[in-house]
This record gives sequence, C-alpha cells and structure tokens, in this order.
Amino acid sequence: MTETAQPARPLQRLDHVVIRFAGDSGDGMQLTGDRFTSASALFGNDLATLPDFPAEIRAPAGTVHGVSAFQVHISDHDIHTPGDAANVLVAMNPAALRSELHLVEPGGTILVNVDTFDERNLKKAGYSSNPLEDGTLAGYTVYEVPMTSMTVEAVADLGVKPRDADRSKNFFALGLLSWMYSRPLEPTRRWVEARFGRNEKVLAANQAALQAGWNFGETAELFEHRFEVAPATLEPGTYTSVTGNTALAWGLVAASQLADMPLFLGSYPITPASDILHELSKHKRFGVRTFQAEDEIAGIGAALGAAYGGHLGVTTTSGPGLSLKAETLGLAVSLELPLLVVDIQRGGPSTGLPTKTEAADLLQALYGRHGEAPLPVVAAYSPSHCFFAAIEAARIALKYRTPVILLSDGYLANGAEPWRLPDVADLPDIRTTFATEPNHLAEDGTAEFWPYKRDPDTLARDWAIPGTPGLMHRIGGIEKQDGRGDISYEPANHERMVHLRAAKIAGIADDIPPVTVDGDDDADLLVLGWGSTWGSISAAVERVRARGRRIARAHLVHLSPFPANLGEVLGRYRKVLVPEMNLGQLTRLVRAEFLVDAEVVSKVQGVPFTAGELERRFLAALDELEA
Amino acid sequence: MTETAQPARPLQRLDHVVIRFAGDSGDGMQLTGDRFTSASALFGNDLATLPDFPAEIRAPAGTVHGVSAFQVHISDHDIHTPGDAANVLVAMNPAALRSELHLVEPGGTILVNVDTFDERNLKKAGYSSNPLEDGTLAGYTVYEVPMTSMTVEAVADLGVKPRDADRSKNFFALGLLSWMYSRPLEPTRRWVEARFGRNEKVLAANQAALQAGWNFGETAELFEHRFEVAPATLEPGTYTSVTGNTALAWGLVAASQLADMPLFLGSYPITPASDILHELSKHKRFGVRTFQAEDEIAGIGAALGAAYGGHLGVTTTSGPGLSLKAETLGLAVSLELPLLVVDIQRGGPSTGLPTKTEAADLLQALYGRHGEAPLPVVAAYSPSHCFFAAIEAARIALKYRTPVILLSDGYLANGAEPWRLPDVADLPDIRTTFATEPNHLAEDGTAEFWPYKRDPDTLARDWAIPGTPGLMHRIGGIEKQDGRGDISYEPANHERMVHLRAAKIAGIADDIPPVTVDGDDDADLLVLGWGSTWGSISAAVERVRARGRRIARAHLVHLSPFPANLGEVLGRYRKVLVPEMNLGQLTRLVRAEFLVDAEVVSKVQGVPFTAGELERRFLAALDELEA
Amino acid sequence: MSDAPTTTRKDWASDQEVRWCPGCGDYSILAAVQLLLPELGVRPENTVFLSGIGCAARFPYYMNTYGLHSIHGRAPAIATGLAMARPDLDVWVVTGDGDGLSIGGNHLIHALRRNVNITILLFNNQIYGLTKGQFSPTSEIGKVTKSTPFGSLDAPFNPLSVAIGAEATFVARTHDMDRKHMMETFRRAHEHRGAAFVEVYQNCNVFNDGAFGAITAKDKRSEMLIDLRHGEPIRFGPEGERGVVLDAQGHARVVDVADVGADALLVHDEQRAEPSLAFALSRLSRGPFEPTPIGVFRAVERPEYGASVSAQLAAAQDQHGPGDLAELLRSGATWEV
Amino acid sequence: MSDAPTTTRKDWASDQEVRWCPGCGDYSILAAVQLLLPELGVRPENTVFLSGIGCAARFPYYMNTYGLHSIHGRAPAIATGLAMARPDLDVWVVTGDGDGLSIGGNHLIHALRRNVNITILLFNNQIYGLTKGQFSPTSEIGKVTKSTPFGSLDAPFNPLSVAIGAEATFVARTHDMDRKHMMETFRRAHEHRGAAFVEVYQNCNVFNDGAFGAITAKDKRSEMLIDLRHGEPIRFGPEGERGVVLDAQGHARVVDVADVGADALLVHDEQRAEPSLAFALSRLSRGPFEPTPIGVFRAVERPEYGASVSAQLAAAQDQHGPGDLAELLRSGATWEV
Ligand SMILES: Cc1ncc(C[n+]2csc(CCOP(=O)(O)OP(=O)(O)O)c2C)c(N)n1
Ligand SMILES: Cc1ncc(C[n+]2csc(CCOP(=O)(O)OP(=O)(O)O)c2C)c(N)n1
Ligand code: SF4
Ligand code: SF4
Ligand SMILES: [Mg+2]
Ligand SMILES: [Mg+2]
Repeated sequence: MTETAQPARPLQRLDHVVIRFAGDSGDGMQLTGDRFTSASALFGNDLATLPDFPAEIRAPAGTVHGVSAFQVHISDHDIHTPGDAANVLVAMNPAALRSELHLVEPGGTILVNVDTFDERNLKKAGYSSNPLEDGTLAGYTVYEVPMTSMTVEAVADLGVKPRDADRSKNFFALGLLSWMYSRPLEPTRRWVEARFGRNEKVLAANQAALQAGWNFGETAELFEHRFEVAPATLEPGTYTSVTGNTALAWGLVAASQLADMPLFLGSYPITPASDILHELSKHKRFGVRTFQAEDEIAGIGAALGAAYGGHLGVTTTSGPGLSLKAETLGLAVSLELPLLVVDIQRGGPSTGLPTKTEAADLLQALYGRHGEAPLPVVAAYSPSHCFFAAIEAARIALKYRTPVILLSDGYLANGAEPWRLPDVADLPDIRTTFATEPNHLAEDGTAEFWPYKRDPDTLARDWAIPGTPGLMHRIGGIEKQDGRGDISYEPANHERMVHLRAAKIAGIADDIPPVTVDGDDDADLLVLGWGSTWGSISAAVERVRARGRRIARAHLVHLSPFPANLGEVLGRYRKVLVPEMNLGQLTRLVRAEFLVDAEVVSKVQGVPFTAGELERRFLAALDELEA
Repeated sequence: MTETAQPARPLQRLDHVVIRFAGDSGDGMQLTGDRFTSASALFGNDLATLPDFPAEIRAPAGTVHGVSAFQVHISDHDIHTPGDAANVLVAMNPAALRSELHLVEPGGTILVNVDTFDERNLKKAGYSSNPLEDGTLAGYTVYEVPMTSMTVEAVADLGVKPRDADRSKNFFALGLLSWMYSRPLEPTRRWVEARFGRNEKVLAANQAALQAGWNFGETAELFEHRFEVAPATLEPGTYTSVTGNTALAWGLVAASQLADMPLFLGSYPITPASDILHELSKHKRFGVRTFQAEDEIAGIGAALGAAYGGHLGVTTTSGPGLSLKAETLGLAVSLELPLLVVDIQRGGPSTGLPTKTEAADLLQALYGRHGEAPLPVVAAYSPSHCFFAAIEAARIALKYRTPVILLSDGYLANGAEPWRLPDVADLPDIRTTFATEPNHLAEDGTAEFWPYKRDPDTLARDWAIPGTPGLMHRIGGIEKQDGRGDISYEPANHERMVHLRAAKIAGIADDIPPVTVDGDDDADLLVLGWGSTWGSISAAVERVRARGRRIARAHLVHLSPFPANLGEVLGRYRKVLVPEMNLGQLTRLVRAEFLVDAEVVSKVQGVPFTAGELERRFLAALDELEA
Repeated sequence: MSDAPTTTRKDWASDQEVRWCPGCGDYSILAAVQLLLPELGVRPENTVFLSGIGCAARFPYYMNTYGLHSIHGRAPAIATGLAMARPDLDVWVVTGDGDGLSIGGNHLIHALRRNVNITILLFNNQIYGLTKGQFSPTSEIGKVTKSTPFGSLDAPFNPLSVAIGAEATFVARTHDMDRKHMMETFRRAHEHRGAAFVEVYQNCNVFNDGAFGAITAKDKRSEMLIDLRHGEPIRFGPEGERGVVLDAQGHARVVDVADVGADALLVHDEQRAEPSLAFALSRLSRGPFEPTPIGVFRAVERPEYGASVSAQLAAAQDQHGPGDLAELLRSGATWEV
Repeated sequence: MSDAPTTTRKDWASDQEVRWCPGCGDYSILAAVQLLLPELGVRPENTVFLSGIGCAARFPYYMNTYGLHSIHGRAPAIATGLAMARPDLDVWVVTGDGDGLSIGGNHLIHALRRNVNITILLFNNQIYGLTKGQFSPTSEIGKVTKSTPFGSLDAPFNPLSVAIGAEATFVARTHDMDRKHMMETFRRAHEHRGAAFVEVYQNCNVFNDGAFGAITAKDKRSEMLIDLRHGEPIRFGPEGERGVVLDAQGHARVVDVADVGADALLVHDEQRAEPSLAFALSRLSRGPFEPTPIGVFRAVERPEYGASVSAQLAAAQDQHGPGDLAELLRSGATWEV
C-alpha cells in the first residue's frame, strides 16, 4: 500500500490546518515537524512554522521542562503565521499534553501516544490522575494511539535494538499524520534514505515506522475521515522551504558574490544565531572563511580586521553577544569601515529566555554605544526576507563604509516558509571601489592619500586597503582630522566629525525605498510594524478588513535611518498602533522623531503575536476611534 | 618683603577675572593652576576651574600638541563657570601662545615667558615669524617676562642642577600672578614645604622662584597696577575646594558609611575616571576595598560579586568601559542586586577625545543593554554635587535592589569649585535590611525563602546574603519565576517579570524630588538641562534675566525615571530648549515621553558651553518667541 | 571543624530537578561534590557556588547552598569580588571548557595569578554542550562539529599548562568516572588557601561521547591513568610496570620501569615553588589517548589575595583608627566663611 | 626576497610627529623596527601595524605602513581576522603589558594557540603609562602606584610563561637598550611562520624609571643578561664564568661554571616541540633583578592558522569547483508552481 492508494475514508477538504507536534526533547519532534513541513511544501501548500524547544539540551525525560514542540500551519492560500491555536496536537507523552494543551483550540483534535500514559510518566508530568480518563480532555476529539508498541512491533523483524526501535516512534507519528492530512510519503522516504543511508538498521526501522503509521490510519477504525489541504495558488516559480537563519546565511553568501568580495564570518556560538555559523561553515566552495572566535568581542574584532583587509566582514550573535560587541562597534563607527553585525534577538534581559523569541534589542542597536555613534539598522520581516535583508545591509555597509546592524529574531531564525526563489541575475550589484590612487594634492604638490576624504553625495570616505602601493595610512579610534585622518583634538574639528558621521547615516534615507502603506486610503488607523511581527500583522489586518473595517498598515525594514517619507505617512492617520515584542521601542523612536502619539501594542512572552490577539486589539482601536 | 607689604602699584578692584595658564606638558601648568586656585579659595573667592590637557603623557616638548592648560575663574560673587574667554593668558612658550590665543578675550592680557621665544621653539610651534614682533598680538596687552632666566638666577646660589632650576619656572609664574592678583603667598609656601619637604634643594628652588616671581611684579616697572578680587560673600560655613572626582569618591565613602555597608570598588583605569580609583585606594581606614581588575568586565563583575555578598558594590569607568560593562549590567538588572556604575563621560565615539569632556552616554545608559533592562540613571551637575549624587545613586540602588548608573563627565571630574561642607549628621540614612527569616509559607507549611518576593510598595525584592542560615537560594540571569525565583520559561511569567522590573524602576519617580523651576513664572521659554551644563546655563540665565528678559530653567538630576512632575512642567512653556554636550539625547527622551517639541542646543567640541554662547542662543529663542 | 554540626548529602541537594541529559558525566560530579561536602564539616549557608553559562554552569541550581548562575565566562571575576568581600565564605566556581577557557580565559588566568581564595572546577568535555555541539578550545585538531564540518584547525589548550603558565598555586586533574578520586581531589582543592584549579574530564554523551573513554574506562584506567602522589616515584600500569622519568631537557616521558630501573623514576613533588616540574607533567599527555596523569600536580603556598587585601585594611585601621567622614571632608585645605 | 625593491629607514617612517615622552624606551624600539624592515626586503604597502591602546599602542602612527590603532586589548583579535583574510600581508601587533596581558590577555593566548601568522611585540614597562601610572599585570608585588598607595598585592604574570602555557610556537625576549639584539630578535620573529611573541623590556622613564636598569644598563648586561643561542651551552658573565643547568626536577638554575664544569651546562634547544625546556628557562629569572635570559626561547613549527584555513577553502574548491549561488538556493528540496 502506498500513499497514492485510494483513501478508505472520506476526504474532507480544509483550507488550512495548524498541527502541533510535542514530545520529549529526545523524541525528535523538531525533526518530525520539519519533515511534515517539507512534505507539505513540496505538495504546494503555503505554510509557516514555529519550533519551540527548551534551553536545556535534554531536560529529564518525561518532565514538562523537557517538552519540545513544533507547530506548523499549512494552507491552500497565502498565510503569514504559524497559526494562533493548534487544530491538532500530537502529544508523545503526558508532559507534552500537559504543557501544550492550552495551545489547542477548543474542540480541537488530540492524538496521544497512549503507551506513555503510565503512572510514572503521569507523575513526572505532574498529573495526579490520568487526563485521558478524568475529564480533562472533555470537549476535545481524542485519539489514543499506542505509538510506541506499534512501532516496536513494526520493526520487530529488522533486528533493531529496542532502544532504536523506540526512537523510531516519531516516524510512526509522522506516517499517521501524513495519512490523516494526505501528505505524500515519498519525499520523507527519500529524506530518510539520504539521512540514515549509512546506518542500514536505523534506516529500515524508520521507514518501517513511517509506513506503519500510515497503515494504522488507513486500517484502524479510529478515524472517521482524512483531510486534505489543497496546494495554495502561489505565484509561479521555483520554491524551496527555508528558515530565517538559512536564508540569512545564504543572503550573506549572495552579498559576498554580489559585492565580489570574500566573505569573512567571525562569530561565537549562541542560541539562536549559531545556525548561521553552522550553515556558512559548509560553504567553503564560495571562499567563505568562518572563524569561531574565543568570544563575541574577538568575533567582531576578527570580522573588523578582515573588513579592514577588504573582505566582507560579518559577525553573528544574539543579545548578550551584541552587548559585548558594543565597544568594537563604536570603533567601527569611528573607523568608518563596512561591517555587518547580525543580531538574532531572543528573550532578555541577560540570559533571559535563550530559545524564545523577542524583539527588544532595537534601542540597543541604535544607542548601545558610548558617544555619538550612529549606524544604520535593518530588520528582516520573514524567514525568506532574511535573505534580502542581508544583501541590503551589506549594500549599505559597503556603500557608506559603516557598520550596519541587521536584526532578526528567534522566531524568524527557526521558522520556515515557502520561498519563491529569486533569479540570481535580478539581485543588485553592490560592488564598491577601493582607492588605488592618491586623492589629494598637498600644498607642495605631493600627491597624498587622505583616508577621510569623502564622496560629496554619500559622505562615504575613500577606502584603500592594505597592499595598495603608495596609499599607506593610519586610522584609529581617536578623533580624526576631517579629510586627512590624522589624530586631532581640535574642538571644532571634533564637532564637524560628529556631525559628518551623523549626516552620513541620516543621508541614507534618500537611498532606501519610501515606506509603503498597504491598505485603505481613507483609514483612520495605521498599524506600524517592524521585524517578525509582519506575519501576524498581515493576518490580523486581513481579518479586520474582511470584517469590512478600514485599516492601513506599514512595515519598516529600515529602522535607522527611517525612510524619508515616514513622518509624512504617520501624520496622515488619526491613530498609529505599533505592535512590538518589547515594551515599545519603535514606538519611542517615532514619538521622539515625529511627535506622533503612537501607541505600542506590546507582547513580551517569548512567543509571537497571534493574529487573533492583534485583530482584537485593532478592532478595539477602531471602535474607540469611531466612538 | 612679604605679600602683606604695601603694594607699590595702585590696586584695581575687579569683580572677577579669568586666568589661563598654558605651557608644555612638562611645565607643571596643572599644578600652577591648582595652587593659584587653592590660594584663591582660601582667600574666599568663588571660583571654577577647567583643566585642559592632551591625551599624550608628554608630547614632544614645544609642540602645540603638548600644550597643557588650566583655566581658573575667580570672583567676588557666586559664579558657575570657568569663564568664557580668558582675561589673562600666561604662555610659557610659543606653542602655548599659538594654541591658546584664540581663547583670550579681545584686548586681554598676555604674559609670555620670553626666554622661550627663540627660533627653535617658534618653529616647533609652527610660527614662521615671531608673534611678539609681527603684529599677531596687536590689541592685546603683552608682558614679556624672562621667566626662565630670572628663575635660574634666583636659584643660582642654591646649588640646584640647571634642569631643576628650569623646572621651577612655573613657581616664578605663580609668584608673579599671585602678586598681580593680590593672592596670599603663604598657603602656597606651606604646600611647597609639605610636598617637597624631603627634597631640600627642590624645595628651596621652588620657594625661591615663587618669591622671585612676586618680587618681579613688585619691582619691575612693567605693570601699571595690581588687581584685587575681593572675597565672595558666600553662605557661612566651612569650605574646601573640591574636584568632581574627589567629591564623587568621598560621596561613595559617605554612602558606605550611611548604608553601614563596606565599600567595594572594582575598577579598571581609564581617563578621566581613574582618579576615583586613586582616591578610594587611599581610604583603607574606611574599610574600602579597591580592586584594579584585569578589565572593565572584571571590574563590574567583581563589584557585582561583592554586592551579592552584601557590600556596596561600585564600578567606575568612562565611555569605552561602559560599553564593555553592558552585558554584566544586564545581569545585575536580572539579579536585582544593588550596584553603582559610575561613568565619567568623555569625548566619543570609540577612543574619541579621552581627556576632553562630553555628555553623550545618556542614551547608552538608558538603553545600552539587550532586552528590556531598565535601570535608574542619576547625573551630577557640579563638582561638589558629585558627592550628593553618589549618595543618592547608592540610596536608590540599595532601596530598590537595582544597578544605578551615575553620570558625571570630564569637566566635572577635573574641575574644582569651593564647597561648603555639609554637616555629616544631615546626610540621609540609606541603610537597607537583609532578610534573615523565611518569607513564604509553602502549601505544606514549610517556611521558605523566596528571593523574588517583593515589597508591595517599592517592588524591591527580598535580599538574603550568603552566610544567612536557612535562606539558601539560587539566582541567575535566566528568567525567573515571579516570587520563587526558580528558572521559568513560562510565557506569561516572563511578561509579568518584564513589567515588574519596569514598574519597579518607574515607581522610583515617586521617591525622588519633583523637578523645580527656577525663574520667571510667566516665562515662555524653559531651559531644561542635565549634568555639567548646570554652571553655564546658570550663568547664561542670569545674564538673560539681567537684561530684563523672562526665562525659566530646570535641571534634571534623575534621568531615569524622570521626576513625576516633569511632563506637567514642560507643558507649561511655549518653548523648551535643551542645552546638551551631545546631539540631543535628553531632547529625544523628553520628546518621546511627553511629545513636547523640545529643541536641542548642541555643542560637541570636548569643551563645556560658555555662558556667552548660551546667552546668545537663549536671547535668539526669546526674540523668535516674541516675533 | 569538629564543632560544625554535621550535614548529610541531603542537606546539600536543592529541590530543583536536575536537568542534564540522562547519562551526562555532570551527574557523577554533582554526586561527588554532594557526598564530599558533609565530610568537610562546612555549612551550606557559608558555601556559594558560582557559575557562568553552559551545561556545567547549571551546577549551582542543584546545590542547596547560595548559588549564582551568572553570564558566560565571568564567574571567576564575580567570584573574585565575592571572595575578597567575604573571606568567611567558601566560594566554588563551576565552569566548562568553553566558559572557562574560551570566553572566560582572561578572568580565569587573572584569578589564578592573584591567588584568590576560590575553588575552580572546570568540567572539560572538549565540546560546547549547551549550544549543541561546537568545538571548544580543548577539542582536538580535526574535530568535526557543527561549526567545523571539515574539521577544526585550532590547536587546543592544555588547561593545566595554561593554569601553570598563569602562576596557579594549586592545579589538579580528575575525571567523572571515579567518584573517590574526584572526592579526594576536590577535598584537596578545597583545603588549599588561594585559587585551586581542578580540571575534571567529563563525558558529554550527547555531543562528544567517549572523549575520555580510552583512558577513563574501568578497564583502561590502570594502564592509562597515572595517579600522581606527592613524594612518591611516578609509576603506573596494572603491576606498576611503567613509570615517568624527566630527561636532561626537562621533558617528562613514560618509560618501562624495567628499562630504566625504579630509582630513575621521577619522584612527584607537588610543593616545589618553581613550577617547571608541574608544567612538564602537564605536558606528559597530549590528550586523552595516551597515559595521562591525574591527581594534584601542584600545591604551593602563596599569600591569598583576599587575606592580603583585608590585612591592608586592618593595618590602616590599626595604625590610624577607623575613618571619620567629617574628618575626610576636611582633609584638604579648608576655610571658614 | 632579492627582487623586492630596496627601501631605506626613511621609507618606513611616517610624517607624524612622535609623541612619546622624551627619553621613553619606545623611541629605541621604533628605531630598531624602522632599521630592520629595510633589511627584510619587505614592502611598506604589504605591512600592517596593529595596536590596541596605551603609549606602546601609538606605534603604528609612526610607521609609513598601513596602520590601525584600535581599542584596548583587542589588537590580537583584529589581527587574527586580518591575517586570516590576507595571508599576503605582514601583520605586526604592538601591545603593552596592560593592553596585551590585562584586558587583552584572552585574545593574546588564543592567537598564540591558534598560531595565527602575526608578529606580536609586547612592550613591557611593568606599568600603565598612558593612564599615568597604575600597576600592571607585570608589576612586582608591593609596587606603590597611584592605584596602590599601600603597595600592590597582585602576583605578576611572567609573559613568557603565559605564552608558553598557551602553546606559543615562537617566544622571545629582548630589551630597549640594545638595538642590535632587538633587530635580531624581531628578524627571527618576523621569519617565523605562525604567531611570534616577543617581550620587549621597555623603560617608562616617567612612571617606572629604571625598572630594568639592574639588568639592561650597559655595565650590568654581561653579568645579568643571559643570551640564549640555539645549540650552544647557556653561559654568561664577562668571562662566560656563569652558566645554567637543569636540575633533576627540571628546574633551571644559575651556577658558576667552575663549580659544575662546562659539560654540565644546559645546551639551549629552541626547537624542541615539547615546551618544558622553554618554560623552565622562562622561570630562570623571577624579575629584572636577577640574571635573565634574552633571545629566542622557543621556535617550533606548527601549521599556521591562516594557511590551514585557506587550504580548506582551496580543497573544497578543487574538489567541487567554486560555489554557484543559483545552485545554493536550490540545494534544499525545491518544487515548481
Ligand atoms: C555572551 C554569551 N555568548 C555565548 C553564549 C552561548 N553559550 C552558552 S554556553 C556556551 C558554551 C558552553 O560550553 P562549555 O563552557 O564547554 O559548557 P558545556 O555546555 O560543555 O558544559 C555558549 C557558547 C552565551 N550564553 N552568552
Ligand atoms: C576599554 C578601555 N579601558 C581602559 C582604557 C584606558 N587605558 C588606556 S591605555 C591603558 C593601559 C596602558 O598600559 P600598557 O598597555 O602597559 O601600555 P603603556 O601605556 O604602558 O605603553 C589603559 C588602562 C581604554 N583606553 N579603553
Ligand atoms: S549536552 Fe552533553 S554536557 Fe550538556 S547535559 Fe547533555 S550530555 Fe551533559
Ligand atoms: S608615559 Fe612612559 S611609556 Fe608612556 S611615553 Fe612616557 S615614558 Fe614612554
Ligand atoms: Mg564543554
Ligand atoms: Mg605598560
């Protein structure tokens, strides 16, 4: 029997479904979710995902702390979020049920691995009675599936060790869900083959478990019907499914190619940024140098050294690392060298919630350095946008000889979405030029190189890299004489340089697209967003509009400087709401800049906004405006 | 002949005079200025000083880069600044003349050590002709005094080595100026004795040079008259002359005594903060532990460790160090432990202008940490106020269990003013209490200690220090469960903690004095200041008022949170101007907070505002308002 | 210490669920510490465990003592402040090879040279555990990890050599498979006045399983572990048939005792002020694949930092009495108005 | 290098006025470097001087090469990036005892263990010069400075021991009073492939005058400086009457040659892979008041980091060709709509 066989059960069409896989950290739920996503992507659905795992590598088995979950939203139309509440929860053990139940919609479906609901596990999960029996699940559709035992049985003949047999149960779950939601099995099979090819027994066990799950759906009398979520009608093109961190890494590789400069990554591992280091470490064919430094300061230091040498210098980190890089960032501002600092934001302050998402580093990105040390800040808004944001950040850095902070967050980093691949030929040319000749005539007629002589339009300084004959010069973090670049303690020169550095960054406003407003022209309410709230805002705004209410929205990619038209745009609306995963950081910035009474819609819970939350908030604001 | 002898020349009364001593770094100008200041203080003048020296220890002798200057303003009335332009310049060599001349008022007086105006020195200073002869000094009253040769002559009989003889010429200058401005010589003599007592020859040479300078004034036909600046009518009391850094160090000692907690300073040397470390290192009798750490991170780390142990933990630094401390500051926010971080601001960004003043770390103090990591910020406004600001910062830190950033700057740090000493008995009691008993009853009746249980009024958490039996507990930088303090990744708890931390800091607004407005009730213009601009603003406002114009001013000591009435105050005026030694950082904060169209008056030159600059700016604003 | 009330292991275990991976070597180190402390006659309330970030750094949560789980690499600095401020406390620092030698390397070596009274346990699993498997400064060259898919190129530190080069007064090594040896080594470290540095070979069974298996497996120990004992010739092997000699260039080498004679063996002397011998022993093994010394390499007396600091305060107070604030304010030139 | 156009000292001096205190030892080090470089046949445009902050760190301004005056302590990290990115350049790092061993200690030891191709000159004046005289991590115990009016309590680092403990492949010492010795030592350091670490005893005549006078003064050198020469017995003294032996515990000691006989002297071997000998020599002198070895302590071959990194890239490209962006984007599962 294969997945193309006629379904034995009636097929019910859904326009979307949100499934949440949850189990112990060791249960392989991230992998299961990932595979289900991949198959759905290949099938043509639109989708969005939300991995959600604990900070411990593997907390004690069976406890709620050890629960690892993966939510995926698949749809036959354009969607923007991993879904508000789960329609289906797959709970591999009591702890998973206990910790995730509140995320399931009322009346939702719950599949439990009933084999794990023994007294020991119930106790570990903190249940004093069995929720399968005590009415806890009243109102839900519950399927009790003996996943462990059926898996063990399915692999019994393969000579697999019991521990490995048990480990395959996530493939059983995947097979069953694939049956339920009419996902093709073939891609998963191919993947299992590629991944476990070397280990024949494990390969066979996983394949067997996968098929057993499918078969169980097909044959067991438990399920009344299968579901189908048709492919979405997406723009034609070649698609892949990509997480934000992968897209960002690829964007950096692309930037390096587009700039025709070797890529140098100086980084220190930190959740949730490490995967960019991991991904880039693979791409030696692209001439990418990755350097795992002794700490974040060395990471940015090495990147700055490479940048000084004419490489595209990048450092990747998360909040605690950004804090550590502050001083070196200030040096980069003073040196006016291109440098990318990628901050994958996570819950703070301090160590905070290392595996959870947040967007509370914005003010630090703008102001987290001593002295007047302005720099551009760019924020990605979706997993695939991380690719383009990386190129844009590099473009600005190179053109303006400035460090740029690129903000992403844990949600974008680990979340996936289908991405229509761009034509490489359409990507921008971001090459810059190094000085090769003197740029100044001294009074006595000698030709000299002045490292702080500027392009009159961009105010970018001339840049000569070591190895260039005749242009030897010295730069440093002490204030420099305008033009010449020698040390200068002269008061008026310092002020001039402070203003020049500020003007250079401010001037970038003319070199970035104006912010566009999406929505009703005559709306009273503007929703202003930045970063990963994009998806939730999009979904919420659509819902509000679907109710016939007028609403407009704008989303910022450039946080410093702001697009030139932002003040004008904000001025057009009676009310501006700013959803932020912080206490109101962009809100503060636009209030200060434009004196508009913008109001934050704040959520600081380590999880993204749901569309429903925002919808309610927007509707309330509209009601207020109309009252 | 002594200084009490009848002056041979007529005595002209001045209400104030600004004298600028300038010479080579090796010429001892800081000492000369200091001594002149001290004598003037003892004489009873009001005064303010501005040391101004290069970042190099000793740049090449005779060059303009090596010029070290000291400006002192003495007065018979209450003054606030070291003076806009110098009335008198003492130039020990051509380089000093060249670099300082523009700071002398038109028609001012210039004393030069004419011995140094030889071809070699003129060339080193960059003069192609002799300014004493080529008309450069037209319009100034110039006195050419052969200071070197007269000093050498004066000490000829003492058997002093020529090098040492030459070194005494600053005392000649001091003697001469003391004569000119009728300063008593006695205090200087006593000081020379105390300082050089061990080295008899140097002692004798300096005394001889001092007297020779005085005698020269008395006998040479050069000078038409002596001047006198009468004592100021200051409030009665005991006075001392104090620099900001000394006052700050004493304030920390005082805070330790008032809190009845040992003081622990963890610090790494950095200009212009090092003197606080130096000063505190002397005070072992007060039980002060000073720790020169391996870097700024270790400095704050050790201070935090000591704070955790129940000491008053302090770290002192300047901008680059503050940048490095960002991550540990975030930890302190999360741990909710009292900690003082003193930032003596200097010119930035990066290494910037290490010996010059600036006030551009305000936004970093507020926002320079990842995540939502709010903390109180206090700023001193005058050298002596550094004493009180340190106590206030400690009070807040201890009461609210929070790190506090105390901002001063290079100008306050090194500048001196007469200080009427407070009565120690009047200083506030800032003691806090450590928990000694469990503070929570578990469900099963066990008494427990919950480290994050809060005082309902202040929201400060209960604090038990190691060594307390029965209250063992663990804290860390990961998000904590409200109350209990255990690790918690729970979304709603995180949000609650983020809000609690913010509310705790915001609530301090009710525990600090409201901002007071000084000035005309019905003024249209409010000048809002913070930090060391206090003196210049005061002087400028007085001048504006002296012209019969209406103007009001307010000065902030608390920058985070703002005083509770600030919004209301700002709302009362048609126009708010904010003088800042940055590009407008407080301006940004009040705009965002209160949506008032506050406007910055910016100066970023490494030197403080002059009263005249501000006066002109205020008058222009008034003209505009009235137009 | 006989008057200190006795405690049991239970008194030292917190109510927090231990959250390391099942099978992690950290469990046995925790057990060794919890079993040792009752033997030391110390009190939980006078004991502080400080850590940075990493799997190892979760240690304090599991101890029913005062505990501070700080930030990555900074524990030695924080501990320095605490130990200086509170000489009455027992301050332990638990760190990892990344925490202690990568980001925190500088604080570690400075704490060692200053001889701050702290006991440092560095759990060396030659990997970054908490961030899921990147190579660390103690990983071997060529190691394939998430961040080095083509093999790492960085020569590793030898933690003991680093410590000895940094003037450490107490340097030891033990491993997570031998509770008794751990307890004995920790006891010695705790007894030491000043900074005690202990490297603990620790198995990360998830990301670097078996890294030390070649020397710490029960059946390998007698041939592969060289137990250093002060004052004794350095011998090992099931029958003591192998030993260590120092050649004329100061290079320690493993030999067959039969070849050189027992008298030629190097006699271990942990108390030599001059650290060259300890250094040479630290070089004996280039990694956990050849015979490796464990135990105390070096244990010498040098003034303890916090005590010296306190002594300076006491001397100043003895000489001039405690400080008086009013007097301080009047210590410069003053005048009356 | 014979085809490299010749340069003269003038070509290496920038137009910037040198701003050290008159009499500072930094001047003679600068002269030594500016005199040496023409001899090396290298080009100013291919030479970079990197520094942190301190008096020493002003060095790059005075060289007519590419120069980067960065921030306190970070030069080795920045240099690591530059040397990895640009193996064609000669990268020099100039640092001080505070810059390199206090705030920058961690970057320094990691650059050494990785064997990054940089030449590090650490100007050790045993004081913080630029910040006007606080004690440094190399200052002797008891030093009275602005921050230690009662004498410092911190045991100093021995920079060479630190370097050797951190796996340095090239370690040397010289001093600012002997131009020829400096030039020779710098030449050797420059020749070394990998990280070369040179400690330069440097007099700060303003804040720590004469710190090395007891060993570097012209009339003291022959008795107090021990010139290490590879392959030769270690002897010194006006008549070569003193020498160095290694005792049975690997401890290097100064002896009268007459007492032990010339054959008993230790023969210097800078090329031993095992660093214990170099370490023992680094301990011979406890400070600049007793006979002190200068010259090259250790010079061994180990793969150079940047070259290894480049080799990995080249291997990947050789095997699979250069990367193709369009292909990369399609490297995961793709589907057509
Ligand atoms: C400033 C900062 N940088 C990076 C991290 C991420 N991080 C946490 S633990 C760790 C390394 C852990 O390795 P190790 O110290 O060997 O401990 P182990 O987990 O192996 O016990 C890293 C890089 C962090 N938490 N903070
Ligand atoms: C982050 C930071 N901390 C502190 C300083 C202040 N600072 C500048 S140089 C220096 C120490 C200089 O000592 P050393 O490295 O020995 O150099 P030297 O001046 O003696 O040549 C210090 C502490 C700084 N510039 N930046
Ligand atoms: S990842 Fe490794 S070190 Fe960390 S808890 Fe798991 S087994 Fe232990
Ligand atoms: S302070 Fe010392 S090290 Fe610095 S320039 Fe002057 S003499 Fe040289
Ligand atoms: Mg580890
Ligand atoms: Mg120094």
